[in-house]
Amino acid sequence: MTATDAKGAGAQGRARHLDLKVLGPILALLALILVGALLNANFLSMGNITNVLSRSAFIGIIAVGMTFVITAGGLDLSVGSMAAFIAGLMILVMNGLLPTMGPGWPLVFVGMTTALVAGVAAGFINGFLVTTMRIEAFIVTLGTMGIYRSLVTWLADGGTLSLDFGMRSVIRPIYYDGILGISWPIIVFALVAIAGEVVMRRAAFGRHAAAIGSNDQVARYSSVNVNRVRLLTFVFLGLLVGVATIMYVPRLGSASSSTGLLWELEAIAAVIIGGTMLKGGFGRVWGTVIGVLILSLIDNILNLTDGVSPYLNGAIQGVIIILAVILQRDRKAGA
Amino acid sequence: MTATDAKGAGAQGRARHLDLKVLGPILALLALILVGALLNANFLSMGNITNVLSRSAFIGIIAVGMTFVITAGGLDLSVGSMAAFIAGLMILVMNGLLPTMGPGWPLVFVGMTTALVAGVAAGFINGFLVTTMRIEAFIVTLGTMGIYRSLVTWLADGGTLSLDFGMRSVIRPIYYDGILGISWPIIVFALVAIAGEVVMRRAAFGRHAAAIGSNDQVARYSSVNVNRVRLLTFVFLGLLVGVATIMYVPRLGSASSSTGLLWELEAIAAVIIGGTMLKGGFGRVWGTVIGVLILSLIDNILNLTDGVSPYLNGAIQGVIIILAVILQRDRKAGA
Amino acid sequence: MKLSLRNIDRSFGAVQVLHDVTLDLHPGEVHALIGENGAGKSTTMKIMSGYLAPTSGEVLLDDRPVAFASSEAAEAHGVVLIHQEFNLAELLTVEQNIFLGHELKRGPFLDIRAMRERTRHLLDRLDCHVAPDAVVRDISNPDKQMVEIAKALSRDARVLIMDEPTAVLTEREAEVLFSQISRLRAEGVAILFTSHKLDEVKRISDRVTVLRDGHVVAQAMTQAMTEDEMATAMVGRDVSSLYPERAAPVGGEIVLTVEGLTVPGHARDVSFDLHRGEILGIAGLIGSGRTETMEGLVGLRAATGTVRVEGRAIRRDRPRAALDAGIAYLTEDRKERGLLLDKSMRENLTLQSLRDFTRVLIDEAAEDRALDQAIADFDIRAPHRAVEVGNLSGGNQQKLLLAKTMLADPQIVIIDEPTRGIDIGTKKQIYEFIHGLVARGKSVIVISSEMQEVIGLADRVLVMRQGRLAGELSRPDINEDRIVRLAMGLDGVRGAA
Amino acid sequence: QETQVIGISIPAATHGWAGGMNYHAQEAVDRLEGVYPQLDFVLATASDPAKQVNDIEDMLATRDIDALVVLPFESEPLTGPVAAVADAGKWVTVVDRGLAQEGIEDLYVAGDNPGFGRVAGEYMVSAMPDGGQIVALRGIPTTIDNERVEGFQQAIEGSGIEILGMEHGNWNRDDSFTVMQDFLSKYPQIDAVWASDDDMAIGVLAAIEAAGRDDVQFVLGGAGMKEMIQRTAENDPMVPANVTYPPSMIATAIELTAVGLTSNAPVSGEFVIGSVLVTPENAADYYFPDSPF
Ligand SMILES: Nc1ncnc2c1ncn2[C@@H]1O[C@H](COP(=O)(O)OP(=O)(O)OP(=O)(O)O)[C@@H](O)[C@H]1O
Ligand SMILES: Nc1ncnc2c1ncn2[C@@H]1O[C@H](COP(=O)(O)OP(=O)(O)OP(=O)(O)O)[C@@H](O)[C@H]1O
Ligand SMILES: O[C@@H]1[C@H](O)[C@H](O)CO[C@H]1O
Ligand SMILES: [Mg+2]
Ligand SMILES: [Mg+2]
Repeated sequence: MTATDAKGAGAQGRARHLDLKVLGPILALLALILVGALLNANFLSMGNITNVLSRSAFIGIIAVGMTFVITAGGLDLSVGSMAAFIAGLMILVMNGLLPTMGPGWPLVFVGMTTALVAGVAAGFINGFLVTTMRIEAFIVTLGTMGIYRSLVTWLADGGTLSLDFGMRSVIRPIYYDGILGISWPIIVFALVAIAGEVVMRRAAFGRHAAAIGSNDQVARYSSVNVNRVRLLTFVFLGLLVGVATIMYVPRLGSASSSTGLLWELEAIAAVIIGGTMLKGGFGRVWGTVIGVLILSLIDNILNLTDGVSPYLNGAIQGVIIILAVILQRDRKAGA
Repeated sequence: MTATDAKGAGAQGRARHLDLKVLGPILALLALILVGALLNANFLSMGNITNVLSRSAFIGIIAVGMTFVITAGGLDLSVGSMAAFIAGLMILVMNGLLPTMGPGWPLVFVGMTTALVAGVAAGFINGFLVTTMRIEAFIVTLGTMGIYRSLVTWLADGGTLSLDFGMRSVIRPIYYDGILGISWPIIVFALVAIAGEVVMRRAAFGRHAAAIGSNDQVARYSSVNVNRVRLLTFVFLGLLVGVATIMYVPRLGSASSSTGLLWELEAIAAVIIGGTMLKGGFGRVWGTVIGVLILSLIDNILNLTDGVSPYLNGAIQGVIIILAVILQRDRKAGA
Repeated sequence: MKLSLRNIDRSFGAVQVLHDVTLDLHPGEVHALIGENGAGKSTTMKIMSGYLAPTSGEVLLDDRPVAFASSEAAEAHGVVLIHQEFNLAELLTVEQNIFLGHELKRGPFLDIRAMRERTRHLLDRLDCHVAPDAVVRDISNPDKQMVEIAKALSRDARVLIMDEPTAVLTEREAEVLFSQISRLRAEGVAILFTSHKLDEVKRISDRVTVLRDGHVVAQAMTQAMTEDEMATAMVGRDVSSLYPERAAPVGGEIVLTVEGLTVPGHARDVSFDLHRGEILGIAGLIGSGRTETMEGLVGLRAATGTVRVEGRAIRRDRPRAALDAGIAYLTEDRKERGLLLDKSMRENLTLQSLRDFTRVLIDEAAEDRALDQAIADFDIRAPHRAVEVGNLSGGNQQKLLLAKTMLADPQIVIIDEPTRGIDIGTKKQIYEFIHGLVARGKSVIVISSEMQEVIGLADRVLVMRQGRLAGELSRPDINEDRIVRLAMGLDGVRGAA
Repeated sequence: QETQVIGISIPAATHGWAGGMNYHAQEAVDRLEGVYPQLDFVLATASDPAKQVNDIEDMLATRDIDALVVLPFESEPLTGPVAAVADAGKWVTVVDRGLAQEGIEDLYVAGDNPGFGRVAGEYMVSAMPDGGQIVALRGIPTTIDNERVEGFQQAIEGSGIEILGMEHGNWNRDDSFTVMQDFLSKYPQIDAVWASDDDMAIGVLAAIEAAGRDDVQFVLGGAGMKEMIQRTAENDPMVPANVTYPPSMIATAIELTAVGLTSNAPVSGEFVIGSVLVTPENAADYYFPDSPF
């Protein structure tokens, strides 16, 4: 076979190869939507769709950041408790300044800034420990997960930190309102996802992250500043946790030690269901978005139906997650 | 230079390199023991030592199995809920047969067999999905984690499954008694750890697991049955979860949906603190044992000390975990 | 731009691998660095290009001392190294790899179209036809090498250093590379390369430096040295007759029968026999399916057809089946499929035959004895016994891989590219070793892209073309012309496809 | 007559008491479906407050509920979303933990957490008139736990009872076993234990028994798990009393809501299920052998 005819075969093989990997998560999502529509007439109602999309936004925004961290060969278990901690901090700061600043947008703005700065700082700490101190990301973020969870419990004195009621009505629209009938969380999630997709595919940063995940030695030899890129993936993730928290606080107006519980697992699962490789080297932001939607829909659909013992919800979720990934796995024989 | 004159130099170079990696976890453990002894006079009492070691046994036995799974490039998030499920099953089987078999060692034996068989089966399912079905271990075991947790809740009808009181006094000695003043959990943990260490270093299985984690292609080209070895790591882990459950049930005679919560994270953390590489290719069972002891001691010391808000326990744990790993990280420059 | 080394020493731990190396690269000149496996060639090149720091001595750029802090720093000065082992991110595409760290941008975004075009242009220059968006993991080794070269070319090197660039290339592809080297030389680039193929050295270099055990033992204009003189300078003794004489005749007994072997996508309907004591050569162009056929034969790839060893059909669905039947396969890809680079020599050596070292537990003393034996038999040169195999020189890795395969004591050995990256002295040892095997009644299949190797070794040659057997040649007919004609489809001896 | 839908949103069965509460909710649904053919029930369990809010949103958007029975995971985060249900004109019944704003719900079936702590404290004082040294185990860090502990501390103030140490046993048997083992190592003399929950009491009792310590005179749990009530009834000296916090309050709430929807009986208002001290004398009244808790 000459070089030329080999090329044809190669390209073809690749296209066929891509199909399944690309279609897999989409098919899983469509199957879920079909099941939902069959089970309940209201499933496709505007109200339900808005609900599902809005509440997906927290995990969704975080999962976009997680996609970069994982693509670059990292992992972050701390995002859930980081969100809780940032939410607590944001509430404390707003409550603290309420007497002086009064309820209103300036104070909201201060709260937002607090969340973003805290997110960046927390991401920086994770990234610093992983890169400069060269500690396994799993351990670093397992450690910080415990630390943030513990700090928020301590800030709340074991109970709940709640935003002053005067402030709640001011901040509520951030979650519940929107433009053209589309709520802010959906808009922000969409913007973050689009920006993430563009950065992953069309910016040097995305490429560098993938290169580092694929082979950090090669990346280093190709003049990629490996530590900086890796650190930045954690910082961006922290920033996005801050953004997600800004959406979260208006929704519930409080934070406690159970805020953001297990978000890390959900975000990581969404990333992997979406086709990003857990060991790094290849990431797909749009896939992550589909993964997030799949996970939210599973919950939503379980709420649409009777007849299953609620004790078994977790089992059904587990089965669907595994099935969704079976759908997209590589069909090639082990060879 | 010739191979021969290189010999001496090599041994030397290696020893120096090993030092930090080997001493790291040991130093961390010694530091903790010192702190404990200084903080509380009872820390080194026989009673306290027995307590800490006995209750380390569950996680410890599981972590030994986890060491093999991780060494071969896998991961198992399901062990905690698997333990809960197996404990529930074991109790149901023993309660069910009590009227026919009566309380006594034959029934205990049936219970033990149930636990071991269920463990092997559960491990096999994980391993099968990871190897034959080629699904990412993280996803498979995230799925089965939800499934087992859900199943035990369902078996217990949301509540607690309790071993019949008649049986409890028969089975109690498995946790509380022992020989020569050493309790059974400690003895079993020690035996499992020694066997694990020997298998890891001196049996073909351990070598093969490390080879697969290092580069599974190379292992395959070296006639290693990659799927079988990988599957077996999961099966052994399942078996050890069964063993751990056999120790666990006699302690309180019950199982519920909160049994084994977060054991997976603790086991994985112990493995990594012990120096096994999360990405596979190198595993160290004795390190895992030290990791388990470090984690148990942190809890113990926090309980024995005053002055720290208990809300902050998680934060202190997190800091110590990170510090323990800093101690043993590779000093070599990143390059 | 002139790049020089002055009195360079370099040690790894207690082991010194370079002693007082001095060397000048002149603009517009091709300089060859040759030496035995482990002589220190790669180490020298890494020091010149900022990947390693010397223990002592100086690197000079246009006679001014420079201390490259890193490869980036060297690259910023126009000094580019193409590594001996591939240095590509396997999961990225060809284009992404070529521009990694130097992406072209339009505003904040990548100019993907421009990068794709330039990639195609660079690869066209190298007569390489992989698609820019092909994932590197999926392309062939020779294509990977071409991508590495394209990547180096894209960096506008003033000093281009190439560590065994032709080891995985066929002669035709090597020719393409040489024409590029000539072009660069004409543009005033200073070039350093290594090769164990001394005919290449003779043909394209202007100047040679010979390293032995980390010392420069000869430095001369190329035309002043013959290939034999180079070999002698490298090895320290005469290595004229590379291929040994056939000692014993080929036996009549058939030990291996292959019938209708088909490897989907790679090979169709391959049938042949192998005799006891025979060396069977398999020739063909790269991509003709030789590797895949043999991988199918031993069960490493899904395949159909029957394979009989001494009349008994072997299963191919279990990893050990072929080995248990007495067939061992030595892969051409030592880095990805052959060796565990982060493990020691001992663990690598016994990985395939661990069973023979195990009763209940592994007998580590026996393993150590086996390693001693392998080091002696294959002349493996390692800085120390516990070295990570990834830190062995390329050639010594190859020797270890051979030793590992032989440890299983197979009756039939299939060796894919046996001497890739092996120095000329060791090559001879390996050929002698292969002859020793057949003399002891074993049978050997040798796949090689080096025509001379097939011709020099084989009793019989099968030529593959486009996944099928294109023909078979026996002793008096084995020559370059016949092989090439079959491989290119110009002859139809046995009705090729 | 048109079918009406009652949505029930409760925390998942993550520990003994919650498991009992889940059981009673299920059981009430099964029973009432037979009694009221015109009623449909939708039951959802949540593992955290955010998930509970999702469940409530889903009930409103897709299940057309006419009434909501909610046992809030936490008061604060659920206040807004439950208020939204009330604003949509639905009947709202709140159980156990109140909402952070008053006047949202139509019916409040309340557990009394400060009272729970107070009753426990008063019992301690009466059982140890001369004072003594105790250790206390706390639940999962939550407002409920804070209220109980405060109630307890106020009740023992000035009584000569000293709390040597307090740690979180998280309403979990295993955690409490560990904590109690370490308390026993740390304090040579412990007169009694306030375990504050029967799951925790079980862990504590096991630790004491294993240590063979006879200085601990008794362990006071709480919430009325059937095994513990039975031991009290049988005059077990280590389990002389209990404080109720019946998980069946959810069933009461569901039933009252069903009555409210289907009849004109006045069921709105507040319905406090006080915490009662259980002693061997009245234990039989609080023993429900069929409950899982
Ligand atoms: N990082 C390292 N650590 C220890 N030893 C090393 C390291 N790198 C190289 N060496 C040793 O230095 C010596 C010289 O190796 P080098 O790779 O330069 O040889 P080479 O001439 O390129 O050989 P080949 O022809 O086989 O590629 C070898 O003995 C090798 O094992
Ligand atoms: N269609 C193709 N697309 C991509 N890669 C291919 C294709 N066909 C073959 N290859 C790769 O090209 C390389 C060489 O092909 P193959 O093994 O079939 O030929 P060979 O005769 O053994 O050549 P070599 O001497 O390089 O081993 C292999 O690594 C193979 O995976
Ligand atoms: O949820 C809590 C706990 O389960 C405790 O055990 C009893 O009170 C409930 O409100
Ligand atoms: Mg080299
Ligand atoms: Mg080949």
